[in-house]
Amino acid sequence: MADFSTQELMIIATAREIRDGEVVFIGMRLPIAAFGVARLTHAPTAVGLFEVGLARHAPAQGMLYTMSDPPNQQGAAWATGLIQVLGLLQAGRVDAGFIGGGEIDRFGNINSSYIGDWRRPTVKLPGSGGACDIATMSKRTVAIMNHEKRRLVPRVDYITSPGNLDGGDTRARAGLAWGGPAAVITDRAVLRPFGPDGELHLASWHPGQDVDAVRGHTGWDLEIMPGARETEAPTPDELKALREVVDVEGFWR
Amino acid sequence: MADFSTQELMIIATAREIRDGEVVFIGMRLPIAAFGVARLTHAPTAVGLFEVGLARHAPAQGMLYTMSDPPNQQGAAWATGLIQVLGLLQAGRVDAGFIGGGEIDRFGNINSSYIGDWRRPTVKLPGSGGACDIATMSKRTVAIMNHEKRRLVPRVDYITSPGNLDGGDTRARAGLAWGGPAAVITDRAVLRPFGPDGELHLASWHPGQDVDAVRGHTGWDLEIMPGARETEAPTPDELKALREVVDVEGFWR
Amino acid sequence: MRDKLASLSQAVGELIRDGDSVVLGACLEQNIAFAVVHELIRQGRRDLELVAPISDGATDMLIGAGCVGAVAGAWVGNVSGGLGHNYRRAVEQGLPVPLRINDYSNFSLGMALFAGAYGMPYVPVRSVLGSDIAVSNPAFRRAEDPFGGGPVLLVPAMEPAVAVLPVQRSDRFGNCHHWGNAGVAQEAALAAERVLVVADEIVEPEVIASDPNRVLFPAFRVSAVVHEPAAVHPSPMTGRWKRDTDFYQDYHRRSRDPDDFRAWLREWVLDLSDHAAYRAKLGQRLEALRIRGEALSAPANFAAE
Amino acid sequence: MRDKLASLSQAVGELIRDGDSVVLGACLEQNIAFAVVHELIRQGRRDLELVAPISDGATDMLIGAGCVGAVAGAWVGNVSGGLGHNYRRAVEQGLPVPLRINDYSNFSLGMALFAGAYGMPYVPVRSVLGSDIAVSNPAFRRAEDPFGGGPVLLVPAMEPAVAVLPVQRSDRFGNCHHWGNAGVAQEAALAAERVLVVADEIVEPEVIASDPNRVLFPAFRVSAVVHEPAAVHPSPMTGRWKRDTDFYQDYHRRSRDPDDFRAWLREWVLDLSDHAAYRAKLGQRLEALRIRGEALSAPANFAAE
Repeated sequence: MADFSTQELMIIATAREIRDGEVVFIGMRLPIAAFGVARLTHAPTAVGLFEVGLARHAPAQGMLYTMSDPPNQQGAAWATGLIQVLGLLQAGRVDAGFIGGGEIDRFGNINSSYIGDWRRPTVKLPGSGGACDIATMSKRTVAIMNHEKRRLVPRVDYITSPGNLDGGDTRARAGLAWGGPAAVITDRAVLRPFGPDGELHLASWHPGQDVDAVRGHTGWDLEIMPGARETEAPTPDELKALREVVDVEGFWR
Repeated sequence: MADFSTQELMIIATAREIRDGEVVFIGMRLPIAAFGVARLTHAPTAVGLFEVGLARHAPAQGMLYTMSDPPNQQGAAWATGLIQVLGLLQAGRVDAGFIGGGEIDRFGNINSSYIGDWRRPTVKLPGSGGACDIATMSKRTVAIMNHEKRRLVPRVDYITSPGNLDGGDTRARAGLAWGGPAAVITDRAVLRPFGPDGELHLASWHPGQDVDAVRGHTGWDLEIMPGARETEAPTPDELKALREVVDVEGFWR
Repeated sequence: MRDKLASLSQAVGELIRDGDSVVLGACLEQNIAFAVVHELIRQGRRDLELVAPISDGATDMLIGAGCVGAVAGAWVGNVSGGLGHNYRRAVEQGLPVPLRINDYSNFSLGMALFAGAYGMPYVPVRSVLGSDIAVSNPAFRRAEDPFGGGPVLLVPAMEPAVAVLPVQRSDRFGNCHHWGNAGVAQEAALAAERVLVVADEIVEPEVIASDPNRVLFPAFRVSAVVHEPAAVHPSPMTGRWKRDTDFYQDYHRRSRDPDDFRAWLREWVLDLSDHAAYRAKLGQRLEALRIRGEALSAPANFAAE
Repeated sequence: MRDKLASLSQAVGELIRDGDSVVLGACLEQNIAFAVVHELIRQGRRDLELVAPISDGATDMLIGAGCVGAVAGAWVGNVSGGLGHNYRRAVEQGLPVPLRINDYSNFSLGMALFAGAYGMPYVPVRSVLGSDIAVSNPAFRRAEDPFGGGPVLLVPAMEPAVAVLPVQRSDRFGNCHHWGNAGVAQEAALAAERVLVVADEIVEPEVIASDPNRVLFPAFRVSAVVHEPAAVHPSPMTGRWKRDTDFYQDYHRRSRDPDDFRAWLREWVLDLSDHAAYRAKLGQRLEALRIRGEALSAPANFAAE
C-alpha cells in the first residue's frame, strides 16, 4: 500500500486544481489544507478568499474550525465585508472555488438544501451558504465529496449549486455566462465533465481503487474519459509540504 | 443698522432650518457655519454628513476649504465611502440638505451645470457634485443663493437639482417620492414654496430690505406668502455662538 | 448625544418584539450575540423571522426554544457538528412549531440587505440563476438586463426590524469600533429599523473618535448599547475571544433528542438569570478562551496639523 | 507575491494609454494624484476619458494640456476658485481640443463604479430622476420597479481602464493602507482593469498585515506601486499633508488666460523632469504643509491566542 492516506491524496489532488497566481475561494477543512500545499509547491502566489470577508496570502497559522476563527483574522491580507469578497466572483475575478454538498448528480449539480420535495423535505440540510454563489460565478468549480451511491446520484432533488444543469448549453441558457464544474474529487476518484453534454466522467481512480469499484459506488452509469488512469500519487515535495508545514499535527494522516 | 452682517444673518437663518436630532447634509462654507451655530443653540444633537464619506457630530476645529480637508477628518464620527453616506439619502434617512447653484427658478429647480443650451452652452458651470442627489433624496432641501435677477429666474436652462419641477404633482410623477425645496435663503430674503403649485413665495425679507426691493431683484413675479414679515434678527445667543465659537476669526462678519 | 446604555433584558425587551425580523450572525461564524439569543428565549419571544447568512448554532437554539416562525438565510446548522437538529425537527416535523424558510445564498442575502441599507428597491445579480433557490424563494424575479447583458435575477430589498451587532468596543452613545471580517454587519446596521449594539467593552468617546475609519455604521443608527463581555460565547470575536469548539459539539450532541435539548436549555439558559450568571457558570473555561496575546494594528495618524 | 514597485514615469507609461478611461480623484478633494497628472502631461497622453466625482483642479489641468477627450464626472472645477477655466474653454470653445461630457451626480457615478466593481450590469437608483442629467447623459435609462415601487433610473456599470489611487502607505507588493474619507476609492479599485497605487510611504509587509481592515482593496488587484511623497500636492492627505490653498488660487488666476496657463504649465510641469524636481521647487513651502502633529488611532488587537 502507498504511504499516504486517502485524505492526504484528496488534499493533494485538490491542491493540483489551483494554478499559480490564481484567486480562489477555498472554503473550509480539506480545501484549506489543499491551498496550503499548493502555495508551498506549484502555486506560491495563489490568493485565498473567504466569503465571511477575508482574503489571505499565507494560510492561517493554527487550526480553523470556521472561516471566522481568530487565526484566519490575524495576518489576513484583507478584512472586509461579504459583498466585497463575493462581488469579486460576480465580476468574474475569481478563478476557482471549492465546495461540498449532500449529493451531486451526473451534470455536477449539487444539493445541500433539501432531500425529498423541498415543500415537504425528508431531510433539511443546512443550505447554500456561499456555495451557490461560487458554483454560479467562479470560473471553475471543484467539488469535494465522499464517493457513495446515495451521494453521487442521477439527479439531485434540489439544485443548490448549479453545475451543468441538464447538460449541453442549458447552463449558458440559464444566464450563467461562464464557469461550471471542473472536477469532482472524491475518496475514490477524480471525475471531470467531458463531451458536449458536460456529463461527469471518470478521469482517474485513486490507488487501491479500480474502474469497477468506482462505477459500483456511483449512482449513474459512469462513463470513462479517454486517457483515464490511476490518480497520480503524491510527490515527495507535495507530501513534505503537507506533513511538515500544513498538517504537522497529522490531522489528515 | 443692525449689529450683524448680512452673511451672519444668512448663517443664522440657515441654522434655524436644522432641527434638533436631525441628520443633515451640510455641504461647504456658509452651511458649515450654520451647522455649528445650530449645534450650539437649538440643535445640540444634529449630525452632519459629507458626501466625500464623512459624518461629524461637532463641527471641525479649523478652517475648511473643502470637505476633505484634514480638520474634517480628525475627530470625525465616521470615515467611510461616498456610497455609504449618499446611500443614507436614498434610504430616506436624511432630514435636510443644503445646496447652492448658479441659478434657481420659481419652482426651486437649480442649475449648476450649463448656461444656455447644454449641447452648446455659453457657460459651463462645474456640475452637480452631490447637489442633485441631495435635491432628489433628502426630506427637505434648503438652497443658499445670492439674490440677483440673473440668478433667480423664471425657468433654469438646465435642471441639475430638481425642486418642484413644473409645480403641482410633477415632482412626485417624476418618481421623487419625498423631499423638495423647504427654503431658499438669500442675501435679501427667505423664500419658501407655498400653495398647491409649490411655487417659491416671499416668506421674509432681511432687515434693511423691503418687499419691493426683493421683488425687484427677482426674475419672476414673486408673490408674497401670507404672514410674510421681516426676517427675525439674530438672538444674542445665536450671535454669541457664531462669533465666540464658530467664527472667532470674523470671516463672516 | 443620547446615552444609549441599557441592560440586556431592557434592550431586548424594548427593541425586539414578537414577529420581528432580526438580523443575527451578520459576521457569519464570529460575533454571534448568544447573550441576546438567551435573553430572547428567557423572555419567551415568539414568531421571530431570523435573518442570517450563517448563524452557527444560534438560529438552531432559538428554533428549538419555539421563538422562530421563519428563517431568511443561506446556511443554518452547527459548523462544528453539521446539521442543526432543531432546525431539522422544525422543517421536517413542524416541532416545536412549523418554520417557513426563505432560501438565499450568501451573496443574494447580502445584496438584499445592501439594497435595504441604501434605499434601492431591488438589485440585479447573476448568482442564484439556474438554481432551485430561485424556485423555492418566491421573492426573487428573473428579468432581462435592459442594456443587453442577458438574464439577471432581481433581489428585492430587505429591511429588517432589528439588527443585533456585537462589537469589540463602543462608547455610551453608540459610536463603536468593529474589526476582523465584517460579513454583512454594515449593510444590516444601515438597513434595519433598530440597531442593538452589544459591546464587549465600553470606552470613552475619544477612543472611538481616534479612528473614524474603524466605525462601520454611525451612532445615529444605534438604538441601544448593551455591555456584556463575552456575549458572543461560544463564537469567537477577533482579538477578544477564541471559539469554544467543545461547547458547540456538546450542544450538537445534546440537541439531537428534544428532551435532552430542553434539559440543555434549562441548564444554560432558562435557569440562569442573566449573562453574568452564564459567565460565572463558564468560569475558568471562559478565561481559557480569552485572547491574551497582542498583535496590534499599526497606528494611523489623523492629526490635522 | 510580485514586487510591483515602479518609477512614476515607467508606471504611467505602461499602465495608462491614449484613449483610456482613468479614475482620478476617487476620494474627491483629498488624495488627488497630481504627480500622475504631471507625468501624463509630460508624456503627452491624448484622448483620455477622466472619471471622477470631484477632482479639484486636476481634471482642469489635464484638459488644458490637451490630454483629455471626455469627462465622466459630477463636478469639475477648482474648489478654492470656483469655475475651471480650461474646462470652460474646452466645453464652450473646443480649446485646446473639444471635450465630451458624460454628466453624473456623485451618487450615480459612485453606483456606476459599484456595479462595475461587483459585476452587476446596472443598478436602479432614485437619484437623478426629474433632472436634466437624465437627459444629457444618454447612458441612463428610466424604468419601472417590477416590485411596484414606482420609477427608477437604471445606471449602467462603469469599468474604467485604470484607477489611480494615492494611499498613505503600501508595501512593495501592493498591500496598502488608506484612511480618512474613502470616496469611491474601493469601488474604483475593484472596477478598474488596472490599478496604480501611489504611496506616500513604502513600508514592510508586516505593517500592512497588522491591520487588514485598513486595506481597501486586495493587492492582487494592484498593477504597480509608485513611491512619491506628496504626490497629492496641492490636495491634502489625511495625517500626511495639508491642503495648499494658495497654490490652488494661484493656479486659478494663472489658468484664466490660455497663454498664462501655458506658462504655468511650463513652470510647474513641463520644465520639471519628475516629481522630485517638483518637490525641490516647492522646497520649504512643501515642508510647511507636512502634518507634524500626532493624533493616533487607538490600537486594535488581532492576536489569535
